[in-house]
Amino acid sequence: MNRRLKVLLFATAREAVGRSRVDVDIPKNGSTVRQVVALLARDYPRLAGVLTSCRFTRNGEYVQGWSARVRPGDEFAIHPPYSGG
Amino acid sequence: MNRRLKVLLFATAREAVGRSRVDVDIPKNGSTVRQVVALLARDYPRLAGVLTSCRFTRNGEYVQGWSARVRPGDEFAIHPPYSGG
Amino acid sequence: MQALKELGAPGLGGIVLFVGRVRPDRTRLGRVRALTYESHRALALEEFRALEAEARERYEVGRIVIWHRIGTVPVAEPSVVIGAASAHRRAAFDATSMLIERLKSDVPLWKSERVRPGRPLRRRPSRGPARSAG
Amino acid sequence: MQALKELGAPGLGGIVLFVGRVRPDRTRLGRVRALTYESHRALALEEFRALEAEARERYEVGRIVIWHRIGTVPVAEPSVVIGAASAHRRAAFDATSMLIERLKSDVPLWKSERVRPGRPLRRRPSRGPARSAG
Repeated sequence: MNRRLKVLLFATAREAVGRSRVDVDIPKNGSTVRQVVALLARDYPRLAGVLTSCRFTRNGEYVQGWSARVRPGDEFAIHPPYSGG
Repeated sequence: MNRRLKVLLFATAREAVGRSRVDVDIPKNGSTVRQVVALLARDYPRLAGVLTSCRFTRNGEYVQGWSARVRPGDEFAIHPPYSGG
Repeated sequence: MQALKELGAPGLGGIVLFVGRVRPDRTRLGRVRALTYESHRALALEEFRALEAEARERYEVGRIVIWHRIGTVPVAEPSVVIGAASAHRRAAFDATSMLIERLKSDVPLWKSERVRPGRPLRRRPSRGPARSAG
Repeated sequence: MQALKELGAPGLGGIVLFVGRVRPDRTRLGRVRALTYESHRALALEEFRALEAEARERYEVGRIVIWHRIGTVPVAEPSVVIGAASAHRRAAFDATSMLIERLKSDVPLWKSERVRPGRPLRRRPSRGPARSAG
């Protein structure tokens, strides 16, 4: 049973973690965004300050609210404020 | 004594006259724009309908009002509405 | 394109370019195949200088390009190119937009249409088996 | 330029192009010599499609180009090109302006600075007659 959540990190979030991808284990029936973010902030303390200004996506869709659910096998991404152009 | 006024014609004004330049004789102490325009409308009847929507320049400056004076040796130009771009 | 090179001064982050091209419009006389432009040359160049000065005064722009073809311009080719480079893109947009509007209203330039007369639609008299019309 | 060619559909009289280039800004760490861009690629392309659809819905535009470099872009080179072609120039200006604003706020793209560390200003110890500093 796959319980792995794939987390993509960009820009300052990537720099805070030192990698562009980490995998986190979550319960097989899923987890909330709030729980995933708390987990990441615990494991990567430098990420904590960055997370407050980030948007999140799940499988390529923006996540609405901290209570949204993610499930094993999902791709969860952390987007610091955009700065293209 | 030069009494020639050089008149440049553009676009529909040129087409009405069939030439891009005509010279008209004016009194040696000059003439008003009104008089010059009347002279041209008389000599080139097809020009008359065009003149009402035209701007005029004298030696590269826009002429303000029909009472402005032109003098022999001047370059007088007839500008139909602009349509560049 | 040459205009982009001329606008490419270091330090100017935003370049806005407007390119106006001859459209194959339909007219009463047929479809436009080219436009012919004429100008009161000395005065047009003077107006270009004045417009450039005004754009600089109103907007924080660096380089400016104003370019207009004279003579016959075939359909789909550019007749006018206007561009502005600035540190901040808003100024470049505003300056370019102002310059093309004012070029059309204030600069002694005139276009006239060169059209391809419409051919009447008719069948050729046919003999024998049907063939596609030429 | 490629973007101009792609915008060059017949019948579209006005083309507006925005080119954003890397500026040699000063930062606390020195002068920027390049920017490195990264993206959430699949999502960025999806946003490009959505922005293009929105521009078409809001403005009477024909062709649209949205292009952004990823990776390292040296100073003075373009990082982003946006363009719109339309029959009427106002729509092309509005669409291009909207697209660059929204690209900056809505598309998962990030820049990071690559700087040349500032060298401290100092005289070399001189011996003999004064020479210009290297």
